[in-house]
Amino acid sequence: MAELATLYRGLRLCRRFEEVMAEQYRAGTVPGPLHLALGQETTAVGVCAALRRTDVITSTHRGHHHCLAKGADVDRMVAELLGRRTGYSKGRNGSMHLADPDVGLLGTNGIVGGGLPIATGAALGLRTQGRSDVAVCFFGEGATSTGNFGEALNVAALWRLPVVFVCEHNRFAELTPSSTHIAGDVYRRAEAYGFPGERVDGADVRGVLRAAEQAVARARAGEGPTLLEVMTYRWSGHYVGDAAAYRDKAEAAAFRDGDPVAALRAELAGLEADAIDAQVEDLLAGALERALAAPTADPEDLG
Amino acid sequence: MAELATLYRGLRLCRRFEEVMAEQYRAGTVPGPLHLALGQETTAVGVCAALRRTDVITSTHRGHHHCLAKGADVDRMVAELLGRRTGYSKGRNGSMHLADPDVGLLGTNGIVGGGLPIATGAALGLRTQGRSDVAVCFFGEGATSTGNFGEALNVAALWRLPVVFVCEHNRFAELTPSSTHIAGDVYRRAEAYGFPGERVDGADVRGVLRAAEQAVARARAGEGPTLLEVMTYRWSGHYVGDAAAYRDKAEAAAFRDGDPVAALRAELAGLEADAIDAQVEDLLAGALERALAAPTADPEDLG
Amino acid sequence: MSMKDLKFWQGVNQALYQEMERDESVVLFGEDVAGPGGPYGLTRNLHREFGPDRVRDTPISEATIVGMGIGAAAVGLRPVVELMFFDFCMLAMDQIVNQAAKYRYFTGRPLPLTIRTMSGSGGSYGAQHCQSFEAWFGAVPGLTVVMPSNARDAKGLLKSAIRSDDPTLVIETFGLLTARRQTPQDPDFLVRLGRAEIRRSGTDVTVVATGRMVDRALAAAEQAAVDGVSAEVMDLRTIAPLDRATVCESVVRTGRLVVAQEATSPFSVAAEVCALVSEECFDHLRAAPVRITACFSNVPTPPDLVEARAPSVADIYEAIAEISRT
Amino acid sequence: MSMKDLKFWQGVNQALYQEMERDESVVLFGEDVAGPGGPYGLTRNLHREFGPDRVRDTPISEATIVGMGIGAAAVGLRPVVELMFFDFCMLAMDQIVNQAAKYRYFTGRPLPLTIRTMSGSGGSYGAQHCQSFEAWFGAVPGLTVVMPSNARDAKGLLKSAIRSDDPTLVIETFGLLTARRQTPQDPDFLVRLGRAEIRRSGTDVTVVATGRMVDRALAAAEQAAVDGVSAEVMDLRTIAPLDRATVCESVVRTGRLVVAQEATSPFSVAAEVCALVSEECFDHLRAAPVRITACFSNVPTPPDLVEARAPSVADIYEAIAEISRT
Ligand SMILES: Cc1ncc(C[n+]2csc(CCOP(=O)(O)OP(=O)(O)O)c2C)c(N)n1
Ligand SMILES: Cc1ncc(C[n+]2csc(CCOP(=O)(O)OP(=O)(O)O)c2C)c(N)n1
Ligand SMILES: [Mg+2]
Ligand SMILES: [Mg+2]
Repeated sequence: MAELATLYRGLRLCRRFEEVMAEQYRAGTVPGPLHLALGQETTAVGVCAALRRTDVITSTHRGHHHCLAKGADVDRMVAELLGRRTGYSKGRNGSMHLADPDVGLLGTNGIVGGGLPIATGAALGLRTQGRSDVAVCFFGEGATSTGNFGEALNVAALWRLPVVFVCEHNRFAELTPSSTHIAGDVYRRAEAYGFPGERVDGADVRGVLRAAEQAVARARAGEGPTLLEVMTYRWSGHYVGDAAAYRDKAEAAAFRDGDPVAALRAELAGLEADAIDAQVEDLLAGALERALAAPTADPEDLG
Repeated sequence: MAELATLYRGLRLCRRFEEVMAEQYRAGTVPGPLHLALGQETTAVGVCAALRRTDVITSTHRGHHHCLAKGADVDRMVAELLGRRTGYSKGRNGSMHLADPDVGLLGTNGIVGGGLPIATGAALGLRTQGRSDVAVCFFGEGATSTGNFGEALNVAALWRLPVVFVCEHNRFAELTPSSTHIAGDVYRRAEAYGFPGERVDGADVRGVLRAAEQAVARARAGEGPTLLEVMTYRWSGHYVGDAAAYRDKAEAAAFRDGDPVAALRAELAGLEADAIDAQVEDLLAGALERALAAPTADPEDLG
Repeated sequence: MSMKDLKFWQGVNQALYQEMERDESVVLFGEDVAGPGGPYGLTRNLHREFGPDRVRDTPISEATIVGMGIGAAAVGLRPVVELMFFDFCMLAMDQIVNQAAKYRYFTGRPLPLTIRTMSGSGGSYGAQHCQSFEAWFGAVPGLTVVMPSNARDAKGLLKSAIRSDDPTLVIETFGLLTARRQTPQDPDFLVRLGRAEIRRSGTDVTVVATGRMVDRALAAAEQAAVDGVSAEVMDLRTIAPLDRATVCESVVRTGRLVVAQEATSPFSVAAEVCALVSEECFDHLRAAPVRITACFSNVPTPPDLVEARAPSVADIYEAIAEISRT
Repeated sequence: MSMKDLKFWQGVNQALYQEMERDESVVLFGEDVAGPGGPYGLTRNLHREFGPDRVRDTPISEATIVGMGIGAAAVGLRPVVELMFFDFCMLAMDQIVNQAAKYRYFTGRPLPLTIRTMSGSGGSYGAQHCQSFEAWFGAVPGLTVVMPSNARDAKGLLKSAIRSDDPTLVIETFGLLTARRQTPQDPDFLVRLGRAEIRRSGTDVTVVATGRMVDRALAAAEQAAVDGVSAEVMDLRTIAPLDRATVCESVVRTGRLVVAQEATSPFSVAAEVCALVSEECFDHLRAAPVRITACFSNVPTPPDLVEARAPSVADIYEAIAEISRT
């Protein structure tokens, strides 16, 4: 199992990356919308800690943490979000269209549920080529009501594909609670297709990692898909700027108090934690400085 | 519970209607394709015996039996299949686009799974208008792999809609067996959405009727949807003209031997059965004669 | 009749309010339209006013949102369903094109279904949230497609769509949500489906515009007037069925056609208008028709790139000036 | 090089066979394509030859069929996926347009994905199985769209599509499956994407045709020749990107344009061709361009109604004769 320090560093990077980008957004330097995963970092970090570089993932509109955890380049991510030519997509596309196939990141996605068939197909492609790599599909609980969800689970089960479906259940889909979107329990949908589904506590990154390791092991062993429903909570609004007046303040506060990142930090020796924090700050500060110095996206690059 | 004679008459009409139309097809008088439900009559007749005229159904590309069981006009059906101007759609559309809203038949459908959201919406509309009527959605097991299936089950469950999902599991989807299409068990998919799903033996029309009555009662009482998986067998090929070489001859023969229509007939007094048979023959002979005498579809009617 | 200066979104909101008040068979459902009042406020207060049975938040199930509208309409309601962005129509194409559009053809019955969606750039949401393929639906027998360019028409066309007995797709434009226009308050004010509007009359060139390009075409026409060029500006308003008569009548008078749209050029509404005019007004044309459109690329995210890609007032002005020289 | 007289479906089958033999990263999946060899035999024997890992029968999940093609292509395969009928593309529009078409734009990487489907009437399958909306996809940046009209091109274009590093939609035509043409057997025979073919040269009028209308246009041209009218017949072959150069070069020579297609007229490929020519060849046009298309209605089921709705040789011949008089 990955070390504590590695997990903490991963969580801290996701957390600070988004806090820093949110500041930038408020400062007016981010041209597109930002959907933050503050409070949900454990899903990305725990799951990706069970993966290797050659495994692939599909992400969502709320995917910075997935990208970072899978090893995307911080400089190019920051630059893309700031609309700079040095970004992953020359600054043309921003947060909802980040991709880095070299690290197995097939892309964030502006279409809810859009990645479900793609991850399933990636799993098929990996297997057909005799690779032992696996595909992980991250999606929100809102995506479980899309047609793609049922289609993908069915095919993945029929063909015993090496794919792990990770539902990041953060209690909201845009401006409405999960109760508007989900009948029954998400994790139980897997049973109906004859493969295991498990609900995991998103407050415990190691629990997420353990569940992911089992699911990934099954996939690599040719035993087929697994559905993980990670219970978490969306700390911020749907996007930066959404005050989220529609949600219960006390509930939100309670979740903030149970901050999984702080909890893990507390387990580390203070000095080590400080060192990691400092390293993360440097990384982000440098990335930000370089991005702000870079040229903005150029109409030349329209494509 | 509907009487034996009524059920038998219904089954006999479906059976003979399709046999007669198949003959017509071979005789070259049917301009479009025909998908027969020979051997599956109990699903339509059993379920529709639990319905009233003001309840609505959606049907499929293989829907003659649904139409007949819901009370569609035999003359207009025969005429439509023969491409005559006296048909339901002026002979323009044929078997895959039969509709008669006056008897609650919203239509057969050329799109697999196309009726799932429509029946769900009909249920919503009926409930919103304070009607105690229900909607029944007929579909084949192949449709359970469409995106519409999961979407419709989820919404129907969330809103506790008065809809009964009837999966007519006839072991084939076009030219491939169900094993190509279904992971797990169809009826168990309902549990995952928190409503009851039941597998029913299609050989026993009264068993189908009983299950339908329960499901319809739940729906009328505002208790929400039910999924019925009726296990049956497609006697003929996918369409008239498909020799169905891909399937096991012995299996097919076994199912034909266990003919549910003959079984029910055997329970009737011979005379009564003969009378019903004769009545059905007259009905079809008359419809056929009138249709063949009617003008064929007119380009004037293109729409 | 009393008028009010409304924003586009307010026109939509008033239309929904008035029609729901007028006819209890009108219901509304879509993602975030009820409690939240719509992601951009277009359905504000309707849930409070008309209650949970008539205004519903749906799960993220676009095909089923439209399909439920079909089923509900088939049994007697007059549903208005919302697909948040045009791009999401792509998840419901089967229900829109294979089912809704053909319902009357198959059954001989009306299908009073209104599908609202929003297209176009202006939101900096990028390539999967800002597409403009309204031409797709114009090609489908059985569908009426409208694309209002201002608050007044947004209100009047939506009200007509809701009262229509056939499926109507109402394409709102993101970039116009806060644009204002004087709008009649009379509950029976309607804008007739199928009619283009001449927003400015002129004699030298006809500028046919849609959605966000209408105001730009008007501004360009004012500039051209300074040079002594008289440009007629027509807002197509209804994409299908196209108001062929009004388009041709104008071009026959002016002899010149410029079409301005936010969509890209190939296989677009502008293509149909140019084709129509070249067929019907050939002998009256003094110059080749011109399409002023977004460049053929995906919609980017940064606003300056979005603007660089879309037609500007200057682009339209230059096209008017250029064509008038010939 | 050796030639064979092949039916359209055989051309498709040969292309698949040859490319799968040539490159083991080519895989095929879709409904009934493996065991059954395709509902109409187009994929016959491929499952037996190349095995279950490379040729798969899928469930009825159109969006996922395309999406799996995207994912598989993204990790190194060269998938060919089949959507049985064009009408069923409507269940996969999001994956085709929002995902596949934009993959290179988002990632900077190739996406060697071929999507095969079948459009057009001829099968008496009615309004949900015979639609022709190829123009929809022509409007989408990032997609290549081809529409072969014969066995030779069906083979050569499909082979080129499979070797292409970008998503390509291959629209086969139901009504042509058994039509024959001499077809090269050389495994490296390709028909280049993006090139129209002049099937018959002429000087008085250019007839641009697609799919099923190409043979009819050729027959009509022969009739016109009897009257002394010399018609050039061009098979567009690729819908997007349109071969603007070949179209315009021809029309500049002939001064007259007739476009014949099986699709209906509004917002169609014919609209784009007419618009293009009216913009680019205006000074050379001697007569108004003409669209010969199916009448604007749903596709019926009875063959005689299907034929009554679609353009006939006579319709095209009359258009040629008529336009040549002006
Ligand atoms: C197909 C589609 N429908 C609607 C939307 C608009 N939308 C964007 S995010 C979102 C909510 C998604 O909720 P969830 O899947 O739980 O993800 P989360 O935002 O919570 O991470 C919606 C409806 C979309 N992007 N795509
Ligand atoms: C969306 C869609 N995909 C594919 C088809 C082609 N098709 C027609 S029937 C059929 C099989 C349907 O199987 P099932 O749902 O079991 O119904 P059955 O034919 O057995 O009654 C298929 C794939 C279609 N009509 N619609
Ligand atoms: Mg969520
Ligand atoms: Mg079946």
